[in-house]
Formats: sequence, C-alpha cells, structure tokens
Amino acid sequence: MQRYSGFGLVKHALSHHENWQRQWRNPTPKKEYDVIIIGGGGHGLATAYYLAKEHGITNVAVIEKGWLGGGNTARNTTIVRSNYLWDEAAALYEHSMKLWEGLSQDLNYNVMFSQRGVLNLGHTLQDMRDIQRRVNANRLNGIDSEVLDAKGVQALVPIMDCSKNARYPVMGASWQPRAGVARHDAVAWGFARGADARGVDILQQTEVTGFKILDGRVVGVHTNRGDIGAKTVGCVAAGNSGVLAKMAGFKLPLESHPLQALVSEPLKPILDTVVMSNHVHGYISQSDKGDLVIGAGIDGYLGYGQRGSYSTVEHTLQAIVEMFPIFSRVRMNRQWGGIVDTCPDACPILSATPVKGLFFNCGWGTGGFKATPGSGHVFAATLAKGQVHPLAAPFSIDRFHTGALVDEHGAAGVAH
Amino acid sequence: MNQVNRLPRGGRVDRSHPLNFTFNGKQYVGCVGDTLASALLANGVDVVNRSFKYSRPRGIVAAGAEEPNAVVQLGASEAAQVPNVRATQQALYEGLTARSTNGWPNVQRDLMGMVGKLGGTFMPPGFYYKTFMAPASLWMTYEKYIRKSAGLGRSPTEPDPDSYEHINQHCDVLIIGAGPAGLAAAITAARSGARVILCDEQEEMGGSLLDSRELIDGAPAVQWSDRVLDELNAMGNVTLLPRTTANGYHDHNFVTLHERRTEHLADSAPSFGSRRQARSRMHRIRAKQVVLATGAHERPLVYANNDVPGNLLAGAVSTYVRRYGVVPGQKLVLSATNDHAYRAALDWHEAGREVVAIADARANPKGDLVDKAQSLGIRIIAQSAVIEAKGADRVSGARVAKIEIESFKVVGGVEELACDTIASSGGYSPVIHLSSHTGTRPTWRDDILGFVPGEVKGLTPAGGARGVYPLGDTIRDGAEAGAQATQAAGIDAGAMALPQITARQDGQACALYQVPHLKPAMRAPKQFVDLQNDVTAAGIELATREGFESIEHVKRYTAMGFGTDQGKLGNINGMAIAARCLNRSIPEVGTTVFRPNYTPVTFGAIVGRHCRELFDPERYTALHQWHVEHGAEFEDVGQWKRPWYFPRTVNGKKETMHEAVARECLAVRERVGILDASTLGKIDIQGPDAREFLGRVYTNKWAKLAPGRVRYGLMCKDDGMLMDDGTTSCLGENHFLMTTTTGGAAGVMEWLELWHQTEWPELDVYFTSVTDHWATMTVTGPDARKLLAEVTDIDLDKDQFKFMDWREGTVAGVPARVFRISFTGELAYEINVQANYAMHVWTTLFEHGEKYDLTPYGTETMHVLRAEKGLIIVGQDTDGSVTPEDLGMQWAIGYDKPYSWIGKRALSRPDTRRTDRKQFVGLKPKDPNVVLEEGAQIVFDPNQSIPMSMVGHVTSSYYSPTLGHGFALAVVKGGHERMGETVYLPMVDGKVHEAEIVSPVFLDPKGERQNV
Amino acid sequence: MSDVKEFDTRPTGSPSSESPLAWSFHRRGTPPREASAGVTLREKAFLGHLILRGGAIVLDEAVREVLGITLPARPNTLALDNSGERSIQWLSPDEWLVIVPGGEEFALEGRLRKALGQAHYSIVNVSGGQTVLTLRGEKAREVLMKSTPYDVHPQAFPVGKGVTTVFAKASVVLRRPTEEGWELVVRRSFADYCYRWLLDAAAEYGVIVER
Amino acid sequence: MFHIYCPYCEEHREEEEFHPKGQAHIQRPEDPEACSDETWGDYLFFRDNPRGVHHELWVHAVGCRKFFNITRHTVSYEILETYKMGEQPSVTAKSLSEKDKQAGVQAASGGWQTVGARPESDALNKGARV
Repeated sequence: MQRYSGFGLVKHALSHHENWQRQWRNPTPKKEYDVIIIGGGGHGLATAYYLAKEHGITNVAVIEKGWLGGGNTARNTTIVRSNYLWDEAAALYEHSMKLWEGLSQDLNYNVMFSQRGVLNLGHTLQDMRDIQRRVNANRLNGIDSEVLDAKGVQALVPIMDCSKNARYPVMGASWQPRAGVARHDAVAWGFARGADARGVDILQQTEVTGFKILDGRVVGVHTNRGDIGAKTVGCVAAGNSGVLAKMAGFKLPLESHPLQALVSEPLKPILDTVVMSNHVHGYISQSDKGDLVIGAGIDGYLGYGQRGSYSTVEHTLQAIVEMFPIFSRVRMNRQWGGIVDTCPDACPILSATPVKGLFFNCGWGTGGFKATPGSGHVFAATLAKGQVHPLAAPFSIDRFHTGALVDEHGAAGVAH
Repeated sequence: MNQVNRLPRGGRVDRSHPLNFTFNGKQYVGCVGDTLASALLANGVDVVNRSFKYSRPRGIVAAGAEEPNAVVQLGASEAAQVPNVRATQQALYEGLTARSTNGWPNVQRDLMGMVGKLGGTFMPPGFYYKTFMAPASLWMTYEKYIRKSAGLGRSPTEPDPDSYEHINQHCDVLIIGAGPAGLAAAITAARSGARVILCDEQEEMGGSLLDSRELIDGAPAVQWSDRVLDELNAMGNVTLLPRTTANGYHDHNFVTLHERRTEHLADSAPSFGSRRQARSRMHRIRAKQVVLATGAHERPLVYANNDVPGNLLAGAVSTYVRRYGVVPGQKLVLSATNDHAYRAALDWHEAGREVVAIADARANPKGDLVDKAQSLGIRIIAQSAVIEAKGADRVSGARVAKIEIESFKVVGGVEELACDTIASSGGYSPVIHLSSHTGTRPTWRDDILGFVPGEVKGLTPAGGARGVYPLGDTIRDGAEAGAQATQAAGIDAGAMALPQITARQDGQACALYQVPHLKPAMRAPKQFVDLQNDVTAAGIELATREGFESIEHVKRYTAMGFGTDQGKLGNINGMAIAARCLNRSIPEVGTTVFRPNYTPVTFGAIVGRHCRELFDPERYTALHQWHVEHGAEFEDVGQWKRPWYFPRTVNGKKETMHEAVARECLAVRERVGILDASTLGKIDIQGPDAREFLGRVYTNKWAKLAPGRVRYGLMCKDDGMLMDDGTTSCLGENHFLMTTTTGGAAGVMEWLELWHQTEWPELDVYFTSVTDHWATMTVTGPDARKLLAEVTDIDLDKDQFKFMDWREGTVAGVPARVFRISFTGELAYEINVQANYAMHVWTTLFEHGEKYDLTPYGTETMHVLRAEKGLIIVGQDTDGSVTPEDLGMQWAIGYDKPYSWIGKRALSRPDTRRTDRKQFVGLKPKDPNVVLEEGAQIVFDPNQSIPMSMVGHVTSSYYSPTLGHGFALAVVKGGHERMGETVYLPMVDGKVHEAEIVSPVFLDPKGERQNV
Repeated sequence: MSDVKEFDTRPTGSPSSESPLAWSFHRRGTPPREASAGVTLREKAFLGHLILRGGAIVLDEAVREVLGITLPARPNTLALDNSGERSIQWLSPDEWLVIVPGGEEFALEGRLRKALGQAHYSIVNVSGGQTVLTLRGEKAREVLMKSTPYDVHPQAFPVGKGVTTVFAKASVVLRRPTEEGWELVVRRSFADYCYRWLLDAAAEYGVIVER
Repeated sequence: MFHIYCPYCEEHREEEEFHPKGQAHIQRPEDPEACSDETWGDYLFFRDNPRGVHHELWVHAVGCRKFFNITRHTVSYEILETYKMGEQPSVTAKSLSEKDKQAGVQAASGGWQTVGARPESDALNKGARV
C-alpha cells in the first residue's frame, strides 16, 4: 500500500501526480472464500478490514451490488457520538468512539474525524429529565457527557435563539465534547483501501441473488457473476437486509424507511458544534466545506426509493429556523434520502440466524454511521470466531421473542 | 452613462430608466431589465469572484441558472444579507448592493490567489484524505485553517425582516418553462378549458425566443411569444407565474415552485401600510399532468485556462447581446462543435465588434449559419479548437490548434489569436433535473449527445428538454405535449394551428468535451470542468487512476457537481472525461442523478408562515386569560400551555418557583387549591359493547362498574408496556367518559379507533372526543367540600357522594358533572362544565373561595402532591419499557378476565417474568435536606470502578413541604423485594447520595385524607 | 340507544360565557377597519354542535323526521335547512356534524334519541369544544389556499361541500354553505392559532374582523 | 408526497392528512394465551418489509379517521390500489408479472398484523438518533 503523508503529497506534486496508485483493486471473484461479507458500505468494509487486520483472515470477499460506500455511508449527516442511554448501546457506541479517535492514523487515510462536540437540546421539563438521566448514565459508563443550562448552550452556540421568545424555549442540553462529525465517503474509502491492501477482494457491481444453504448451513451465495462459496457469510446490507433475509428464508424485525437529509449552500464558518433537537426535531452541523448539513426525520412508510416526503423537509427546516432565525435567508441547495433499516427498539441486530454460518449485522436505523468502526470490529470478531462478540450479545434477534429489548425509544418518553 | 459595453440600442432593457447599484463598494449604473450580471458586463467588470479552492479570478460565464462563478453576497443591511446569489438570475433594482463572496483583501488583489498558484499543485482531489494525519493531536488545528477557507457567502447574523408563505395549487396541467415548447403546450392546454399553470424561472417569459434570431410567421420570434402570452393572460383558467422556479418534482406529481415575488424590487419585501407582502411564495402544486419544457443548457468546452474571465458560453454571448444590449468584449474567438453556436459570432459581428475567428471542431462545417458567417467574411478554422486561453484577469488571446478527436491529440501547429473573449459551445444538455428527482434514470442518446428524461408517470417532456432543438419542431413538440397532457388529465384538447417557421438547415454536431492539449492533462495548464468547485480534467483523470470508477465515486472524490450550480455546466463533460480515461462510453460510466432543488431555495420560503409565533400551535384552555392575568408561569405540555406555578409578588419581590410551589402545596394540604385540568383528554364512549371494549383495552376489570362510579385504568400496548392511564366514569350502562393523559389524548383516541376498526368491528361502540368541550377544574384540599357546597346544588354528603363517585348538578348555576377523584391525595372534586362557561364558574369559585384562601396551583405543585402519594405520571415515571407489574400495580391487572386484553400475553414472556426487572419504588434520601436529581442513576455499590453497574434511576424528585424532607420516586432492579435497603447515587460533583428504598406512597398510605 | 346519560350543558340562567375566540380578541383586538379589505372574518359563536354516529340508513330517517333535512350520505357533503341556520355535515361513513342555533341542541338530541329508539348510535354534544369562523371576500379563497392543501377551486369545491382537512398545523372542517362564504369549524383549543394564522395570511389583502 | 385515494371519502387527498400504520392484513393470534413466545414475538415485531409490492395500513387521520389499506410499490412509490378494512388486495405476489419477478420485485406475504405494537412513525422520529 502506498503510504500517504504530507511529504508524499509534495513528492507526487513534483511528478505531476502521475504516480498515485489505485486505492483498491477491481478483482475477479474467486470460487471460494473463507468469509463473504455482503454489503460494501462502511460497516461491511470495516468488518473486512478488521477481519484481516485483527484476525488474520484475508481470504475474504466483500460483495457490493453497486459501488462501495454508495449507500447510507454516502447519504448520512456524518454525526458521531456515543452518549446513548442504555448500558448495552452505550458500550457498543463508545467502543466505536474509541476506534474513531485513532482511525485516520490506523487507516493512513484522513477521515477528518472532527471532535467539535454534540449538543442534544432540551425544550421541556421532561426533555431535561431525560437529558439528566442519560448524562448520569453516560458518566457512570465512562462516557464524557454533561448537562448544560440554557446559558451554557448560548455560550457554545451564540447564534442560536435561546431566548424565551421561542415557541419551545431551549431549557438546556446534554453536551458530549468528544462527539463530532467525520467525512463520510472517506470512511468507506479508507476501510476499502486498508482491506484491499491486506488481500480482501472488494467485488463491486456484484449482486447477491440467493444463498446456497445445505442442511441448514450456508455454503455460499449466488451472484450475478456466478456462485461464490464460503462457510461463513456476514450480511451487512442496511436497508436491503430484509430483502436478503427473505432470500435466506426468514424474516427480520426490520422495516426500511426513507431518511432524508439536506444541505445549504456553502457558507463561511458560523456554526462550530453539532446541534440536535428531538423536540422541535431537527439537527444541524456545518461541514468543513461550509455547507450546513441538516438531518430530517424518518418517513413513516416503507421506502426503498432513496427519497421521502417533501413535508418532512418542510418540518425540518421549520425546526432549524425556529432554532436559528438568522438562517431564514440561507438557501437550501440539495436534499436526498437514504434507506434506514429500523428495529422496533431503535437498536441494531448483531446476530446469528436460523441458518448456520450466516450472521446479520443490521437494523442500525439512524445510528449507523457513528457505529461504523465499532460495528465492523465487533462483527469481524463474531465472524472470525463463529460466535457473537460479548458487546454484540444483547443485540441478538432472540430479544424480540424474549422481550429483552434495549429500548432506546424509551429515553424519549411517550406521554405526560 | 459609463456602460462601456452597452449597445446604443437593441435588447429588452429600458435605457431610459437607469438603476444605481453597488458592487464591491463601487457605484455603477445599469437599467431596468438588466440582471446584475448583464449590468456588470455592461460596465466592463471582468473579475466578479475568486474560485473556491485555488482562488483564481473568475468572471461571468453564463446567463442563467447554470452560472458557476458569479455568485455574490447580496444585501445592503445586515438583516437583509443573502448569500450565494447568482448574478445571472438576480434582477437589478435601484440600490442593489452586492459583493464577491471570495477574495481577500479584495477580489482584484487577492492574497489567497498566491496560495492557489503556489499550493494548487499540492492540492489534487482528495489531498486532505492523504495528509494532516500526523500528529493526530494536531488535526483539530489543521482543521481550523481548512475551515477558514470554507464557504462562499456568509449567513446574515440578524433575524430576517421578511416573511414567506406557501400556497397550495391544484391544476390539470402544469407546464414548466415558458419557452417555445412551454408556450405551445400551455396555449393548447388552456384553450381546452383545463386548469393550467405555466411557470418560468426568468424575469420575463419567452425563454429562448427572447434572444432568437429566427422569424415566426415572418416576424421576430419574440412577437409570437408576446401574442401567446397575451392570450394566456386573458384566460381565467390559466395562472402565469414568471420568476418562478420549479425546484422539486416529488411523488405523484407534487411539484414545488418557488416564486420570487419581491426579490426583483428591493432587499426586503415592500409593504403598503399594514399590508405586508411575503418576500417569496412557495407554490405546492398537485398537478394531474406535468409538461416539462425546461429547454437545454449549453455545454462549454474544456480547454486549458478556460476559467480566465472573458471565457463565456456561446449562447450566453448571444443572450447578452440580443436580450440585454451588452457586448461583453471587443474581440471574439468562438470555439464550437455545432451550428447553433455560430449565433454568438453573428450577433457579435452585428453589434459592430470584431470576430477574430471561429474554431470549429468539425472537419467540414456546413449549414445555414455557417454560410451566413462565411458570407460576412468571418474566418472559420475547421477541425480545430481553442486549446488554451491566455491572460490572467481577462482573456488576452486564444491558442487555436488543429485537433483529432478520435485520437484525442493536437495534430497541427498552434496559432495564437489576440482576443479578449472566448466563447465556446460543446453542444447542449437537456434540462432533465426535475424528471430525475423521483428516481427515474435518464437515458443517453448518441444522436443528440445528451441525456433525455426517463419515463415518468404523469410527466411529458417537450422540446429542448427531450432533445428537440429546431424552433419549428420545438413548437410542434410543445403543442403535442400540451394536447397529450390535457387528454391524460381527462379533458379533450384540440390541435393547435402551428405557426410558419422557415426551417434552418444545421449541420451535424460533433462530440467534443475536453479539448486535447499539447501536454497531457496532468501537465497542461488547468482545464476546468466544474468551475465552482475547481475540479479539473486532470483531477478526474487522477480519480479514475486511483480506482474511482463510477461517476458517483468520481464526483465525490473530486467534489464535481456538489456546488450551488449542481454541475449544470460540468457534469456531462466530467462524465465524458471519466469515460475516456476508463475507455468506456458515457452511459457505461453512469448516469446523472439530480436531487431537489433545481436551484437553491431560501430556507424561509420552505418554512413559509410556520415560524416564529406560528411555528407550532399553542393550545389554550378556556381559562388561559385568567392564568395570564394572575401571573402564571407556563409549562409546555405537548402543544398546550399549562400553568406551571403562580408566583406571587410579596413586598415587591416575586416568589421563586420553589417558594411558590411550597406555598401552593401547603394550601392544598391545609386548606383548598384549584387546578385547571382541562387539558386532560376526554373521550365519550357509547354503545352496548362499550364495557366489553374497555375491558379489552384496559388492564383492569370494567364489568361491574356501576353508573355513578369512576375507576382508574391502565392501558398497555400489546408488548405489555404501559402507554397511558386515566379514569373512566360510567355515565350510563352503555355510556362512559374516558380521560387520558394530556399528551396521550390524540394517540389514545386513534388507538381505540384502530382496535375497533381493525380487530373488533363486531363490537357496537362509538368514540367521540370531548376534550375541548369540557373545561375541568379540580378543587382539592380539606376545605374543598365547604367551598363547593356554597356554589352547587349537588349533595356533597360524604356518604351520598363517595370517593370515586360522580354526580351531576349545577356549579355556579352552570350544569356540571362533578367527579370525586383525587390526584393529590386530598378530598377533591373535579368539576366539568361546558368550556364556554368555564370562566364564570372559575371566577365564582374564587369569589367564594376567598375566605378559604383558595389557591390556584399549577403542574409543578400537582406533580409534588401526586408524587407524595406515589401516583405515577406516564412518560415521567414510565418510559415505554415499564409494565404495570413493574409499577407494583397488580391491583389494576385483571389476570382472570375472559378476553386476553391488550398487553396481557406479553407479561408472560421470559423477560417480563424476570424478578430483577426495574421496579417502581420510593426513595428516601438519608439526608432530609437532599433533593435527589431527577435522572440520577442508582447503584448498589458506590465503590465500584467505572463503568459502574447501574440498577435504576430517579424518575421524580421533589422537596415535600408537607413531609419536611426531600423524597423521590425511582425504578430499581428488583426494588419491590428490596424495601429498606440502601442505594447510592453518585453525582457529577463527586458527591454520593444515600437513599433508602421505601414504598412510593409517602403520605397517608391508607388514603384517609381523600376519603373524608 | 338507551342507558345513555343525556345532559344539558347549557345553563338555564344567563351566566357570562366566553367563546373560543374571546382570549384572542382580548389579547390582540381586531385589526383596524379598512375601507377595501379583501377578506372579512367573523366568529359564529355559541352555536349548538352535535356529533352523530351510527349507520346512515338508521340516522337518515330520524334526522329527516326531527330536523327536516336529508342526511347527507355522500362523502364530503353538507345539507342545510331552508333557513340556512341548521346544517348536517358528513364527517365519515358513520359520523355527522349537526350545527343548530345555540340552545336548540339539547332538545334536538332528545328528539333524535326518541326517534332512534333502540338502534345503535351515539349523539354527543360538543358545543363548548368548537366554534365556527366565516370567511368572505374576494380574497377568501386565496387565504384558504395559503392554509390548506385541499383544492378550494370552485370546480373542486362547489357550494354544499364540506371536508375535514389540514389547516396550517391544525385540522378544521372546511365548508361552503353559500356562494359567497366559507366556514371553518375550529376546535376551541386551536382557535387562537387559527385566528392568528388567518390574520397573517390575509394581511396583504387587508382584513376586517366583524364582532 | 403521496396523493392518496381514501376509499371512504371517495376522493384523492394529500399525504398530510394521512398516517401510515405499518403492514396490513396481520391478525392478532386468536388465543394469545395459548401461543408460544415465538409466535407472540413474531406478531409484535416481525414484518415482511418487501422491496416491491406492499400492503400497508393507513389512517385518514385528518379526515374521516378511518383505517384502510394501500397496496403500494416501495421503490416507485406508486399506489396500486386502496381498499377498505376487511377487503382483500387484488395486486399480490401472484399477480406480479414475470418481468417484475425477474427484476426481484418482492411482495408482502401477509402474516402477522401489527396492530399498534410497532412504534409509530413519530415515535421513530422522537427516538431518531443520528
């Protein structure tokens, strides 16, 4: 692998950038691999990378029906945080956060992980109770997290309307300083380059059309480029997980919904932190390019169309202008949609399945991007050992039958 | 007049109405009908901006929505700032003030330009992924500097003085674009009587007809468009929307049109007295049929230094000359691949300026316009192109060479032509953005060298938007599309009599995107593809070499198409370059996917009226005015404004919340208080199966509740988790009144309907919401009976009107239902009267209540009082993961009811059977002065290391003025079996509070106070 | 249906009463009267409102007998008596809204119950919970277009139509009892919001609020 | 932005008037007490989630407040039919064309009903963690 550095950049400039190598190969599928990973998004590529790096398993194929990193990895609002309420979720996301903190150096690829902090605003008394509960839990779980009052919020984000005039005045917030944003595409590319360099075959434009299952055990997959064998298959296909599960003959407690996002035109820096509000429902940060990156809500219906309803965008911008009246004259450049696979308890599934050797990693809902390295790390260990990693154990499919949900919805409260 | 480039006559501007404007602090004059861009060109302003990455000087390239460079900061005052306005789309108005968005200290002498010159070579695409990694600790510092160079314009820092609005429209046929095809479609549809909306993004309708050289019915084309527009204008079934951009095409023919109503008049929307106008309007259109007549965008050629000011699109040159009466230079070289582009040379020549040469990439150009150019003596150099522009702040020359497209090589000598303007045209791309918003993929057509719209239900593309270019064909195509759409909308449409147009003979265009240079792309001067994001041909080549093979990857790696112009000029060229590098065809490399918006839209316009005090409804009770007048502080509960507490001012000093709540609590415990409880949801339930229905949706039993009685009920979802609670009263054998939580009202109503309509339609029962009909006031405290007795005819005798009874009668002369239920633990009466009379009843109670020191209290006091009694609040003490059993409310669970009520089955799952579930308990802090923090986490062992094992949390916590100490409600693992045990609460300040697990009922466990 | 508790919520005396818009008028007053306003707004307060639920055939007979109006069985329609003061509005296949002059509602409920006998139905008095706003003037339709996604073009919304639909962020029953005027049936707790919205949306045309 | 025909109002209305309520045609187990934990869990949480033809339950929330069913394509978002409660869809897996089948269009097979146990869309939004 060609190592990247500032010095290297200068060297290449002198040769007119004509000697840069491919960041990954475009290999022909082999007949058989030790492990097949279905889904070449961030999670799948991270899984492959850690399989190779941590477990020495390099005879691995990542099968991607489109282009690597072209799904939700390319369509999210790039927020990274770990201040989750429940112990199980917090442990998983904090594991991920620690990996984020050294990821650029580990990958030798600058994923531009920018720890500019995340505010989760509270606008009602119940919001503030929920915030205190979550922050207290975070603290005792070793996650940096604090409660701010409205003044503290105003000090961090002077341009926000923290006055009493707002329809739902800001009462305070939780604040995670280590949280932030990252360059989403670079995450996929960095993992792809790292995995490829260690021998992983990334098979783009290759679509899985079925599973080869013998006596209840997976032995390979059918693809549009022929059959490929493997005794261990990991499915990391986000919104398309349900489609794959159906091919393997079982259902998942998942629904795939449209999740939209939008950006403004690029502006000179004006917003340093990530601001999220569940109550008025909008979240916003400013990218290094200057765009305001704004997340909208999930549409309530199933949708694989990578687009949602316009009214969702309207409601989101209403929330943004409510929080930031000065953005009223800023202009929205582009909107787009992703497909998020949501679980009833808003937590992922990292699990063995009724088919031996076939594992699923899905159901991340809106939380997928921030989990990328952690999810890959834990899932790689699961595939390498053939048994579920302890951090993943609470996230098995079984929980929907036993009732042991990790209900992150709960933190939001349902009535007053 | 100092407009050096303004022609003395011609165009559609009004030279008799000059307009003053300021650009980068300098005063200029333009005229009515100008855009900011045409006025700047008229005044000879070359450099309008600096580029984003390399800070190179940039000038105006285009005349419309595709302009990448002339992006300015608009607005004279701080509050009226608008970032990133395209000068080509901004009408000039008196006093317009604009600045370049980049350039320091100014756009002419820009120091960052040095960075671009020196550093440009170290900044290939993706360079930041390859550096700034060591040491890791410095990244945030590096990033600070990266961010400094971010952005184009800046956000205003003061609130917007203007307002915006939505308007919902419905029509049979929406026509997008009022050029020749759109006008023909519109008139055809309109004459059929259909409801027609015609919109166009420009200041004036007419599209390409406004600068056309051609004749329709023997007269200048624009006269035809004026005629058609006059006819449309007079028709009642037609809505004409100029200055209106169709920005988003959504599912089922929902289209958003952004109408700029005042942006051409002033910085801020003018108002007439109190009559305020919205600055802009978003039309939310539901169209039965849509005709897409958006025309085509010209593609520039990609040659070296093609970004130096003075490089323009050929079509833009024609537009500026013919429509605005502005010639943007003295000496022109045209580089073209097609006949249509020759118009630029002809227009330039006719304006009296010199056309140095036309470099035509075709070996043997021929056609009417070629002939015309030749006849005017214009030099045409065949099989050649401009391979490089010379000049820094303005073009000073063009290097023209013979090229071979097949081998992508310069094959002849280079001739350097002195000129100040280079116009280029590489062909035309249909404007298909809208048709691809719904996910439909466009199709590449080799014959027109462009993508055309894929098939979309309810949408008919017409004219240039589907690659039909000759004027006569375009009008015919538009008319046919109009008729077809009208028919599809279910209305008969006649055919339109087509006007006479002499068909122009055009030669076949050739396919050229990037122009070869003497040096390979990596070493040649920069050949720009996406001017706004400084993406070059070399950059695309590098991306493909590094393995970025799909156009999506190329775009993301180079940032091509991610600017505010969304790659309208550059995307196809970029695809063509990627295709050449990968040795594939354009459609093999991918297709272009566009997302809304077509052009950027002001947040305010999308928000509309839903901001400030109309952001979300504020719901008020019938007593709101009284609360306001008595100084209440309000709490937001859902959309309701509920009184939170009523601070009194004593000796000029306003009580704190703590003081007010202590006073209110003691008033209720010792005398009498009153609460406005009108926000509780109320549902009237009638029908012979009402009782059975209640038995299925509530966890407890309803079979034996007699008329006149009230019962508390718990409602679960089928996963066994509590979703709502409240009391339900039996009004008659077949008649019940259910109450719900304030926030749960709408949800419960829908829940009941859901089960009735989908699962149990056989049950005869009807539900009607009466939340707003009844006002509810709770009179509670030891003196409640005495007070109420003064104003009611109801027998309040404790044996006649018992706890959990209800009675009807009058209160203060108003018919009332009175419910003897208690959320405070005291003697309490909930009085329900029709809301119109609520204020009368409330004030009458206060008249009589003075002697009892009747005290109004708010939600905070209500919370303290109910918590002292261990009564839960759904959503505060529960969170969607709590069962009735967890709450210790087995007394409210009908385990042996015959029907398996909602939630029952779930209670016997392995996880709900666990004995160490988090269970609802009271906590008594060891230190009576401590009020635990709500949300504090609980541990059994305070000495463990982090991460600690947490066993529950505090759900409610208050200081009790009645008990004289702090107390809390909480959930604790296995809490029901741990009474008397000590738990610990480690806090952020390092303190660890100790508390004892106790019963959640802190006061009057036998319920004697409420039973008096 | 028997075993339902009928209850007249209107007092026999005349204690002071307040319409749902009382607070709005108190807080904001009404806009200054203009000579040529495009929109005129008025509250028809204190009417009698009943929600009727049941089968159409069952209810129709009773309604005709008691009110002399044929139950509008077609979706989204509105029927009025000759005076125009009493109306029945379709809300859903088993639900209608009856609006009568204030004070008539309780007697009407009684007569309907008598006529309906043992059938399965429900009648609920909601008079305190909602109010009627009327909107007139040449710009009334444009104000509505700014407020509701429903098509209010005369072709799509002829006289005699009434629908439950979205109004800004609230819901209303929007109806067109006459050629000139529109009626909005608004929930009490949302009335102030709707009032403020209407004033704002109509500001550019000039608006008269009749009291 | 869907334009939805309400089979009770007998006309098309804007999406803003409706709420989606999950998969249609799912029945609560007839005897909950007798069914296994697995069956109950399936009923509560497991859904078809097809990429293709889907039958879904909607409510005309700001309108007639009736629940009804929609057959909708989850990629093109085209509404293929709407029908009242108690009626059966006419567009199903069986009626899919060969072309659709080859293109991998899936159809909901029915199975367990989601009466309410599934978090509603706003709950999803409330908990949206991005």
